[in-house]
Amino acid sequence: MRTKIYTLIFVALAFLINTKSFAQEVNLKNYRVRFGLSTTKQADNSRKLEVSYIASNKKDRKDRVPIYGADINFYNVTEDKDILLGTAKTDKEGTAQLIVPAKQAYTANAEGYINLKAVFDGTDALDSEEDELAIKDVFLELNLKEIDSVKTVILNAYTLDSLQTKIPIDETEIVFSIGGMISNMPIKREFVSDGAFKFEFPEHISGDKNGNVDVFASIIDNDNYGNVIQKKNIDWGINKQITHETNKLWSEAAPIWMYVVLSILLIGVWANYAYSIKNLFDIKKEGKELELKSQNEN
Amino acid sequence: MKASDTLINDLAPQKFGRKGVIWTTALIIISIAGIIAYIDQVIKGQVVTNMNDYALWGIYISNFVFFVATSFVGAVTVAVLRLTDNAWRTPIVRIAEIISVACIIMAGLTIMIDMGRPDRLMNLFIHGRMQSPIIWDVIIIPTYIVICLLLLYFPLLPDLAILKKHFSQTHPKLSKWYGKFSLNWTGSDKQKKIQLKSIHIIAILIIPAGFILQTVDAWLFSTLFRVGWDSTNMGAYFISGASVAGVGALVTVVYVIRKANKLENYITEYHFDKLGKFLVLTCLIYLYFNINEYVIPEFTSKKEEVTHLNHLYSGQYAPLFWFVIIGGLVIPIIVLLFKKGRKPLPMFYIGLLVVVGSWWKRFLIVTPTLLQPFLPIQGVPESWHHYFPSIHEWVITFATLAMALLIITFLVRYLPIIPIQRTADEQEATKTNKPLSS
Amino acid sequence: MENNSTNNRRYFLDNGLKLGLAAIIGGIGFSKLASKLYGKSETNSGEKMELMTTDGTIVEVDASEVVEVAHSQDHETKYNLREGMPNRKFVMVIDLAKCKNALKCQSACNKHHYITGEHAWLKVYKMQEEEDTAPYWMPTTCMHCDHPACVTVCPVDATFKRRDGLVLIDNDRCIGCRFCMAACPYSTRVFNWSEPDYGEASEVVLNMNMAHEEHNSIEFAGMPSKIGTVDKCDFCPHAIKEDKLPHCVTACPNGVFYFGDKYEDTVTNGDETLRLSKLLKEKSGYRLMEGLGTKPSVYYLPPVNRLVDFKEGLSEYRNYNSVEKIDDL
Amino acid sequence: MDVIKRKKELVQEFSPMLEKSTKTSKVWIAFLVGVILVGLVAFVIQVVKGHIVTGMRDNVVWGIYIINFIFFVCLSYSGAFISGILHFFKTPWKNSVSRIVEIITVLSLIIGPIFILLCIGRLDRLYYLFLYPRIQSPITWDIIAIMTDLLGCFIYLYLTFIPDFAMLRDNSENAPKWRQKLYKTLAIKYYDTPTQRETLHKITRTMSVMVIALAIVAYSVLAWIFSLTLQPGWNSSIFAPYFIIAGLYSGVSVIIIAMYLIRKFYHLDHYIRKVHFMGAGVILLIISLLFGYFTFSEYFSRWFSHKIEDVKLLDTLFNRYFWNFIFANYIGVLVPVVILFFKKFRTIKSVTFAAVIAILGLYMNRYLIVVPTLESPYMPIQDTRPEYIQYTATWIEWALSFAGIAAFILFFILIMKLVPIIPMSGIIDHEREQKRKPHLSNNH
Amino acid sequence: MANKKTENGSENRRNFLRLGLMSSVSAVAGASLISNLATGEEKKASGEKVRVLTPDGKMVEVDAESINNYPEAVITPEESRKGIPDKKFVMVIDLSKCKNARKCVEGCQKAHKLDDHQEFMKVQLMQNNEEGSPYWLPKPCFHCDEPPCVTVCPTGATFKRDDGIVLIDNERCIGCKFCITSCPYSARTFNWGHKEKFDDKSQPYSPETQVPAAEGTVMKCDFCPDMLRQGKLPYCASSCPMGVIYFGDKNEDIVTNGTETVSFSQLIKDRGGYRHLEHLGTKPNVYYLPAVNRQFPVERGFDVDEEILDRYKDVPIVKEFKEQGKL
Repeated sequence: MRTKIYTLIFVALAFLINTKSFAQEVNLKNYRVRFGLSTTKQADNSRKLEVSYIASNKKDRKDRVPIYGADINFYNVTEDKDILLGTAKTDKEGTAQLIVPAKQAYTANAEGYINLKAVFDGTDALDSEEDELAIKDVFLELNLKEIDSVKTVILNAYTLDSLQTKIPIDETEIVFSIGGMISNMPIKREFVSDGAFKFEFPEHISGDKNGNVDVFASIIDNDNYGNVIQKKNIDWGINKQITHETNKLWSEAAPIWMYVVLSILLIGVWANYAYSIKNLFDIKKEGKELELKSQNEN
Repeated sequence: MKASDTLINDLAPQKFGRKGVIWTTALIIISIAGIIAYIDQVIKGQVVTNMNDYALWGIYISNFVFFVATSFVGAVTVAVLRLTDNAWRTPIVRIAEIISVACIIMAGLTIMIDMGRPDRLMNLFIHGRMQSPIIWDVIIIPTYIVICLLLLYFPLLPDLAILKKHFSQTHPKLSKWYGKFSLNWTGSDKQKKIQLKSIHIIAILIIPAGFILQTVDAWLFSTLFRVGWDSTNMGAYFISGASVAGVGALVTVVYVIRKANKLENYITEYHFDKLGKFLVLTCLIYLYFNINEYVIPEFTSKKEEVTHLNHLYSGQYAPLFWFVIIGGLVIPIIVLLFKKGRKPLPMFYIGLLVVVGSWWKRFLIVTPTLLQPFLPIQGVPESWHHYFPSIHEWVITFATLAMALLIITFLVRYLPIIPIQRTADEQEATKTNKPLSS
Repeated sequence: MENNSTNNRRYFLDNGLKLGLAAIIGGIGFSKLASKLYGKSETNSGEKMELMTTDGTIVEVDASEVVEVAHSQDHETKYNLREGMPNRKFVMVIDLAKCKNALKCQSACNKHHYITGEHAWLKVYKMQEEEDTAPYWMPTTCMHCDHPACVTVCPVDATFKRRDGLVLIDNDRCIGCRFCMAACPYSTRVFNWSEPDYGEASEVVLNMNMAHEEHNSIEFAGMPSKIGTVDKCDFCPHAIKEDKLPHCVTACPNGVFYFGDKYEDTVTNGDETLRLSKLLKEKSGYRLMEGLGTKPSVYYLPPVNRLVDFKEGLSEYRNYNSVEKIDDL
Repeated sequence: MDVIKRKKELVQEFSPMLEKSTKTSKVWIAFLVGVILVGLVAFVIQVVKGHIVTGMRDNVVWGIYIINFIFFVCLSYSGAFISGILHFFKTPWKNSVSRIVEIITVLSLIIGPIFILLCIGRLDRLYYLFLYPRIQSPITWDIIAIMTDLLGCFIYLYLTFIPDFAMLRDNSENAPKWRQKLYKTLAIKYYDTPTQRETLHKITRTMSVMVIALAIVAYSVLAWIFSLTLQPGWNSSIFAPYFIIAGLYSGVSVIIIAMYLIRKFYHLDHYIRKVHFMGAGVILLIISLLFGYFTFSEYFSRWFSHKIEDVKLLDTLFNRYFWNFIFANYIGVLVPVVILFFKKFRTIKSVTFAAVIAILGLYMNRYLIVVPTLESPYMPIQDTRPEYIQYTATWIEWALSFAGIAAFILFFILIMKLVPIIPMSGIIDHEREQKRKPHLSNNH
Repeated sequence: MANKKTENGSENRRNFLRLGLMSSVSAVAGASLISNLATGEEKKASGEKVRVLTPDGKMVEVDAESINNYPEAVITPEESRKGIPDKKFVMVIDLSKCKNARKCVEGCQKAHKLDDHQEFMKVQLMQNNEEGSPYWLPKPCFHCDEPPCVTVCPTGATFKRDDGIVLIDNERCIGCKFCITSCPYSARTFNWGHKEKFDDKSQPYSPETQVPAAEGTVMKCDFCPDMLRQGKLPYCASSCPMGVIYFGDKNEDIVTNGTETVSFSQLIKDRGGYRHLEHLGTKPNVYYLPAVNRQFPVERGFDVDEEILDRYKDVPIVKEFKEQGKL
């Protein structure tokens, strides 16, 4: 039902937009186009490919126009051919995102780098754009353990070579953070060498109502690895009792005493009214009888 | 003439019986004990009390406020009843006046007990500062004492003259004193006119004086910042509270005197009925003020107010608080609303309950607030978090109460407790069916 | 504390007072003499001490004699004790970020004012406005309000406000009604419930009495304390007059207290001297219970980016510590 | 029978008042209707354009509508209070004033709440008050109190009218048909039999007690609307008793003015006598003293303890509202006190004058309670638009206010056309009493 | 290095990425956005326009709503009365960073379609006492835990949700204005007259957006629950260039101003956080960090419209500045 209505609205609006929106002739020479590819390996091992496609005015730095609705093709570049991973359109912020599932196999080059490429084919007005990225596939192993009753965060980070042997990564900044609703809170930043790092989990970290916390380990915008995120959920937070107050002056239900006082007052008063009115009817009744009597007498 | 003879015989002061003597002696003993305790306090300092830097005012001040409140009965009954010309007041007014005198005198004395340096009393007059509410108190209390005394004295004149005559044979010495105090009262029209005019003026004066007295007393508290005191309501609150305390005390004393002096013919159940209605009215008004005083801060729930009120409602003062509200106000109201409750004996108990409730009410006004300062109580002995009066304080307080009773007893012993002249006039008037002019 | 700061601390007012006090006291030398005297007399007596006389020779005299000399040169009449020092307005700034409840201020204050009994004049509160805000230590002195509620209600003018900002008590006039205590929202006043117990330390009492004779008792608040009268922090006018800082300021190891003159716009904690207005502006100074309209002369700097952790103070924190008797000082 | 004859006499005496309309009264009624029409126009404008046409803005969100509301409602409560007391204590001179008081009570209780409706932004959603009631809100209490009180006052007023209706029914053979019919219905077959009289008397008495109690509760609830907020000038535990006294002050004053006007225009010198004015004068004196006391307490303690918010409020009062303050709290109290205190000054005219001053002063006092407080909130008002900083009522608000007053007077006149302003049954009762206890007569 | 960097300041992008990565929820929300766009469903119009460049090289202004879609459309009134489960929102305002840039006010006004003068967020110039330093105080609604406004509402039009947010349902408000008088923080405004935008019903009304407003009802800051449901910061917080406003969940104990994310309790502790007018017992959910070691002199804040400047003319320090010629 709802979707129907929305479609209706949409149709109506599409019409409106068509009439209202107007095309503006712009000299694209004044604009420098920025086309950038980035990638993030997410906690479920899927990989997010993201292109940001924005035109910015050469003179007025504040004038940035995102390119909307451009088709971007994402490829895995191998020595012989480019394997198409998928296509996405840019949104109103000029970004196109493609989530490549975890099971996708990439072809890496001899050094273990995966070459990724995003391509915009170009139109009459816009030139074609292309951006390439070479990253290594990193595996972050995040372990949360209590060692001698000390809550410890253990991280192992490695890449795999062609023989599937683990090669620990070196001198890479890894950020550990706690999951938050709006944004994650960093608790540790460390340059990891030899692919392993462990530290004591800080005290006084609040969790959700069951005390569960999301612990994140991430590599951010690394030249070799791109972005990598790993997360684990554990009940190391402070178990908070979330109570909701009821029967306060401001809550929906009033304090009990208020109901009691009000009812007593009202019942008392209205009972008296009823009593008075009842008596009025008694008076009327008597008067009627009197009238009847006098009529009879007459 | 015969009627007036019995009247005089009935109403003239009489010697105490054995009970009276025991009563007086007991009061004297308690008073002396109190004086001894006080001397000890002066020597050792107020360290003998349980007051401390937080509970810096204790039952001395509560007691003072109680006395001031009770003394208000003079203003209330005397002036209001006199000015509205209520017929039933005659046998009651003088007792009320006596209570007023006794209480206001004792109020003046008790406040000195609370002074850390009673030896510097004169500083109040040498260095007095008009800005301070205490100076207002210092001014108004003596004024009120004088007005109360005058209000007691002026209507006494004809009675004193009668007594002079009455005792001229049996107790010539006493008669001489009565004569001196009666100021050669002959009952001439000119004298009567002067007397009536004076009474009228004093009766009008005592109303504002009483109001100011209570208000100033209230301002001792409400001009300060403290939570629970800093309330615009305080003046009216104290006035209504004072009426309750005063009328309660009046009921009690009237009952005792009626019993002791066998005045059943003069103070009848009719009077008790009226007094009961009066008391219930004052109680209702006071209850109303109480509701306002507590509900509004409860509802707006400012931070400090909430802590303070929680102390009263459910904290350490809860039993006392509910006793004062329920025992001192609600129960009297319920009992007195019924005709049966306005019979002398139940009235006596209710009066007593009201007086006790009023006394503790003053305690609740003073102490919990002091123990709830803005900055937390820290770094002081554990005992400073609470306050309960020491033996010294109790003995001295009881002594002041005993002294007040002693003054009443003394006045009852030597003064006609029911105005003789006026009663006679009234009896005359009802006989001839003529309205009586005040 | 560091020696090099002693001078600084003692003569913090030098610059400001040059015209005023130098003339009053009659030369810096004498002020030195007086201050030294004072410094000595509280710790020991009957001891010989070196002094420089006005003609420049050094003599060794008994301490008690010196007091006599000082007494003969009474300089306290040079300003009206109830009016205050001319053209001054004393203020204190307390930096809550620095306080760790070392309580040195309190003990120094107790010592110099011969405070006995249960309630010290200077208190350090453990404060926490509400559950979610941080706890902190808050030293409180008398606030020396510009709208002093205590002074308003005093019936005999025993407590009074001077033009230099100080609120003092004349304990020869106080009648002990304790109205001022009830009026003070900062609970800063104490009452002498009994005769102050100075113990066996007759020397102390002797010194105190001498000091009392030397100075007007108003200036030496509570010296000696009198039964049945009210005492409170007095900003140490006896010290200020001699170019010294109040005792709490000098005693504090963390420099929590800044003291100074508002007209001069400088405050110092002994180590550093700062512009008052700038300090308040930068550190967002505030006053306690501003809403009451008492206009205190004591400013607080919020406990921001604290030097010492709150917890460190907990070791010193007792629910109750009786003020040490004079004997123990 | 004697009584029946007397009844006839009385009806004859009062019937010209009911039936005849003089030219002046017609002009007067036309004028009042005109004022009400202007008010209606203003109302329509306000409904169409929204509250933007009033002088109220985000800081002063309550203006003279609320003040009128308090004023009328307080007037009504005090009417209820006074008439309850008159009945309950069987006051001797209740006859002359009780009906005036009762009419004032009901009328002002009808007109008062209209003003609160004017102040409500979404009149169309008024029924939400019953759809989603929250009994924690003082406004809900107030609605309950006003409705209960309104019904109670109606019943009570009706009870006191019944015997008169009966009398009019029995003795208005010459009156137009509709009148006869109206009286017949309204008299609900009351024939003044002893049992009927007894029953009526009993319920009137209980209702009078109820009305007193209700008035006090309703007053308090009204005052609590203000004192239960945190605003510096309002959050005061004295407000409820203060409102009671203020209400009585306005009530007694309006009664005096009404007495004066009715006496003048209907030539009722015989019933509304000087002694009534003197009595009312003394009562007004006592109330004005009490009112002065409460006003003083209210402002004095604020001034003495000089809390910052209170000082801000007092500054506003003593600067911007200086003359208003002087008028409201000095002239409005002291002039009546001075006039009424000395016996010499107490004439009918001067008592009425005092009452007029009292009314004006009291209205200003209400204004000073509501507006300056809203103009000095806790957070400073930092705005550049003058109308957001200071409140000035617009012509719309004034037009509606005057329309309210006009409606009050108009309805008063109309009711007086229906029933005699002096309760005839009261006169009969009084005469009956007199016969029984002749000696009491010389008092009144 | 095989990977190629685009020229545009890598720093910028880094930050952007950092934030993106730091946010777990927004990724999901972003995904849903994409899908919405792709299907082209559920589109509504509003007055707001966004300028984009189409692949055929045309600069097009399109309606923001047609390419953007908030999930609040599916928030039922019951849900909007209950709030987001197990959350307790707090705001922390760092007074030492505020320079009266008024971006928070503008952002808020734009999002809630307010008039120029109707401000949910006000920036006030405060000075606690004559000696006290003046400071800029951004003042939203405090969303008190003991809200006096909610207590006095006769119809339950304003209510407190379990997540701490105090909202107004303008479909239930009868406009009695009692809540305005009972609010000690002057946080509420009233729609005095009729405005055209009230008639724009293209977006269904929700108490969570307060759009479209209605004549004769009360409005106030709402902590932008529509944004919170998407895991985004309220508009004031996200539009502040100085990072003055931190926002977050007290149960999580995490607050963020968009660029840094910190522990709420630690922040309050380190920086001496306090609440305004604590003694009134209203228990606000907005905390302030005192203006200690402030980043900008207070004078910087006078760099605004003459008209806005005029608001503060009664503050003593402004008079002083004027005398000194600083203004």
